[in-house]
Amino acid sequence: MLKFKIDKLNELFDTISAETPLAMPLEKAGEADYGRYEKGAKPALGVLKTVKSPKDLFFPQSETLMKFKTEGKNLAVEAPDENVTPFVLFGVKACDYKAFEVLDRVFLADPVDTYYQSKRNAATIVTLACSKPEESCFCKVFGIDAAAPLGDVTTWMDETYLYWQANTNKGESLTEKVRALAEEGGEDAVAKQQKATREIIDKLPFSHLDLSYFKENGTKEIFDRPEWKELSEACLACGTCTFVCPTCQCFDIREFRSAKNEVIRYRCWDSCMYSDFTQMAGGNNRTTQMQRYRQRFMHKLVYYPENNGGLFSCVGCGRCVNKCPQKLNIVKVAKALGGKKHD
Amino acid sequence: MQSVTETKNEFVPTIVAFCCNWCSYAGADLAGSSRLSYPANVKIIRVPCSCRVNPMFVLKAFQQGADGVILCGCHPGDCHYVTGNYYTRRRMSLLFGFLNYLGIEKDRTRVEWVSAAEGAKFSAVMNDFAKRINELGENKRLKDLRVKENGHE
Amino acid sequence: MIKEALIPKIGVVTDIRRDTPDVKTFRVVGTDGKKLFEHLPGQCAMVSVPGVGESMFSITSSPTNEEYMEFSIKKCGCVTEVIHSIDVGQQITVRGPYGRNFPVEEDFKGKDLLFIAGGIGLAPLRSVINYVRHYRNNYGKVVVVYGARSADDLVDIEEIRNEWMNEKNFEVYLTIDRPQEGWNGHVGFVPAYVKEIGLDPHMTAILCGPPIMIKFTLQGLLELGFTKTNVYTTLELRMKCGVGKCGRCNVGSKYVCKDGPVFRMDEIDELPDEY
Amino acid sequence: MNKTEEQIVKRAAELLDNKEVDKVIGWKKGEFCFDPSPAAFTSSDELKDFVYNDFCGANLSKYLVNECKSGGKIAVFLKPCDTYSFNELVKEHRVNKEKVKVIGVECHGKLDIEKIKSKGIAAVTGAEESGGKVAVTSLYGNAELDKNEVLLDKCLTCKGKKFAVADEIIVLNEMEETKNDRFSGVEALEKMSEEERFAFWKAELSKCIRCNACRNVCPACTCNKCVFDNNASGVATKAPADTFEEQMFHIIRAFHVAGRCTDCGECSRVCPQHIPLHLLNRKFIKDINRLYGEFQAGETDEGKNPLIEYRESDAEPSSAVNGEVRHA
Repeated sequence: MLKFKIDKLNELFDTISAETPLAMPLEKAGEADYGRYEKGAKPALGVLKTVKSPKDLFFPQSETLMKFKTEGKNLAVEAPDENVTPFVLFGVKACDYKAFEVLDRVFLADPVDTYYQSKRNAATIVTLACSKPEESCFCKVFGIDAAAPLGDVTTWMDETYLYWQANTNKGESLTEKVRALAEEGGEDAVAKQQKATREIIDKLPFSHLDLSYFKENGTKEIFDRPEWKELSEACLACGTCTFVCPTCQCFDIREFRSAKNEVIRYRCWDSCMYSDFTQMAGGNNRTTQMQRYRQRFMHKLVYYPENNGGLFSCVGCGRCVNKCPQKLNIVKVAKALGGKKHD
Repeated sequence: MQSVTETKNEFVPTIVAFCCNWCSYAGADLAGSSRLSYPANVKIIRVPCSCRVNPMFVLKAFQQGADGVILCGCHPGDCHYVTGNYYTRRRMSLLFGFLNYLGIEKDRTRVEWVSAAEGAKFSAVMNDFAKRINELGENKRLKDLRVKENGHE
Repeated sequence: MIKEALIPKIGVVTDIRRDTPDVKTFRVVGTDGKKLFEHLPGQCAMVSVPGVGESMFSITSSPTNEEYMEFSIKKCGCVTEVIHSIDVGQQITVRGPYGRNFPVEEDFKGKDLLFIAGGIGLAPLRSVINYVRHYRNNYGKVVVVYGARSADDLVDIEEIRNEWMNEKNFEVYLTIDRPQEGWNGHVGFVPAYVKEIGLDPHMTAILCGPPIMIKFTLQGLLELGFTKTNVYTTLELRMKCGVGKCGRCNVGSKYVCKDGPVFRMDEIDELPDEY
Repeated sequence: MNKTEEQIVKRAAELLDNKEVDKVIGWKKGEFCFDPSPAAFTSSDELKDFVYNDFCGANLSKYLVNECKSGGKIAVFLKPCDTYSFNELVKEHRVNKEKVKVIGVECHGKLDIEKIKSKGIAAVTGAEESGGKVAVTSLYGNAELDKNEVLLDKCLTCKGKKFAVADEIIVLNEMEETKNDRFSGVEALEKMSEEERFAFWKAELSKCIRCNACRNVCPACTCNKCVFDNNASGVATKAPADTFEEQMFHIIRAFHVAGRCTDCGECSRVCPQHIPLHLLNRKFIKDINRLYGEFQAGETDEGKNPLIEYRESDAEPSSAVNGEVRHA
């Protein structure tokens, strides 16, 4: 294990970013989000949760798929170049890292989404263990250990050091580039921090949330529960929960005329909470907010697991718990539906 | 640096002028038939009344690459629909003040009252506005980055 | 690979036929003059004239047609309006084929087949019917019940009259919703007509049409003794990617774009009621 | 249970039991004290989950737009600032006054849990206000914070404790007026150069994720179909493809509510990126006050708003934009 003095971190980031682009949590206009590190940027490693998850590094909120050139009645398609420069993604928390697995199962399933895949392959992921989880965290429910995240490199941070452990070949080669700045050691400090973190996690109010109801009952039984109406009543139909969610992956494909003879076809995040999500010329199969609200949680807790060997499409990051304007969230849903037996 | 200066010299702004059908559009016509010149890069969009201009039109024009937007209507009190331009006056006072508040140069937007008889005024206003926009240079702050340089052509 | 899946092929419209006041059938080939890709009956493709977006349409022509593909498109929204405005020679984008086809080589083989369609619902069935006609000896008796709002709204009526009606062991029943001058055929809604005809419940039924027609026709078929495992239909929901990733065409855990659009009625019963 | 909450629940139970109303709109207990959600209650049994505490910042008036579509009489609990939104909705015929019983409730400023957490306190389990201090309990230890430091932004610039409308009120403790200048933020920006202002808004607005929370929570945004959701409008957008789209969205949204915005501050409260959206709306309010005379939307439920009104003597845009002109 290696360790870097905290006051050497900027040097560490400068070293990495001198060779490969580096994405990490940065503070911008008062909020922390993943962004490209440049000299002078303000790293926000102390922030437990960035507003958005790092999913936009692989699945950007808006991404050009192709361009069309038109000339009279003729058309030509220009596909973008998919060679992505290798980059380092630093500071990913255990829950967000697990979310990549959830996304992989969608985007890397046949037919593979090469837009996603090329960025995914280009990344060397450095995770950062949590040391101060908060009340909205419930990653433990999904078997995630916030004190020991995976990734190409795992790091831990305390007041004096950043501890560094390479896990893969990609991680090793990144380590070689920064080794000169590091010292050896840190196992004891890491073990101590891990123990303290795990103790706190065990005490967190949502850490023992019981999701067995969603595994034991049939789709239709859960779908038809009368509680959905009450649960969704306060929902504003905004897309906050879906856009801050590390596992939400729905997208829309839209077009923009950028010149008289050019059309850009791009995809952008979409939200099942929006009224036009399933709107067709011929009708809409989800006309009420209750249906749309139900869709989101059914997808996370029932449909996705059905298609993916029981894996929930939630990693317990707690962003929706923090950010929902009206304080609705997946925990309230799980408790209301699974907390008591339906008669 | 030299190339920057060169492009600057070549800069021909695109100006969108929303003109009320009853006064200003006729004023533009009169300017034309009186052989009073106004810049060719002023693209006139005829509207039934200046109050037909939704703020969205102004933004759309900037998005698609306009460098300046000017609204021309009948003089207050002379509206074909009696009161339309009074509403325009309030709306555009607020909108243009707001755009400036967001950091958009305040001279990029303008409202002028031009009657059907004021061909000379139309020509003078357009020349003056075009000159000012030329000084301000390209609109970068409200343009959609996806729109091509030749987007307006 | 999705890049290949999302990046469309360029097709050329070589013929446009006006079927009804709001339905046109577009004949499409590749820029090399050949068919764009192979498909199976019931499969769909994403069609677009760039500028307003793509929409999923069923491929109306039979896979046995080796020269071109056809799409019968009803004008009802932004995308279809633009498609309706194009002329012959226009290049369009097509990608596909998507979805599960009708089991023409499996469950349908050797069976008597009953096709029930309403309005533009004939479009997806036409590819199956013509496939069945092409391999006529592999299938038993064929009955087609087809209804539309009026005589003018019957899609592909020429092919029906000139070709289908002349096939052996092939019965075609047409109906329109309201009486109309010059129409000597049956008048009435499809579900009622189905019951009147007196069909053999051992046939395999294939339904396509507006949801309300499907609902009542299915009821009628069950009353006649049909079993749900012998009834097939197609579902239609909003789609964007066509490959099960964009997350909007699901009914329960099934995606209409890849697990459908063809479903057997007993499979639909398993799904939450949200289609 | 605090005294005010007790009184509110008692009154709600009476109204439901007497069948004076069919539904009560209030707040429902969450997992903690700081995450209550708006909720409807139809029987007095359900009221065991009713909560009214320092974290009930949500403005409930917009829910009435939908609730009024179904039959029955509704009682709603509104804080002083929320009553302005209610009046505005009545004025615009979005809410039927006859169907609603407005019960004004006491408010001493609501707390912002995100601000509490931003003080470095994680794993908060409780927070209670008393005497200008907020006692916070957390798994990492307890802390005491100054109430003013953790108030919702909208409460820092409180419009006052007057109920613009109320059929009855439940106020047990006198509500102290807070002194503030709600336009100071706008003025600070006005003093900047164009470049500085553009840089400020670019940084703020580029955080926007187009979640539409600001629009959907806004009591003035009640269009059946928003132009930004309408594919046929040519401006329907879902993602910030580059900065222009957020600018367009926020400019149009602010303009559309200009003259109708009561400055309830919900837009800023719900923004997941903490964009100071109220500074957009307040610019319009400030300019309207300056050019056309003091106006508070929602003060009454009748009359014309400044943008559907005019005077022959109104300022010309050229001078209005320069900020020179004032309403005579």
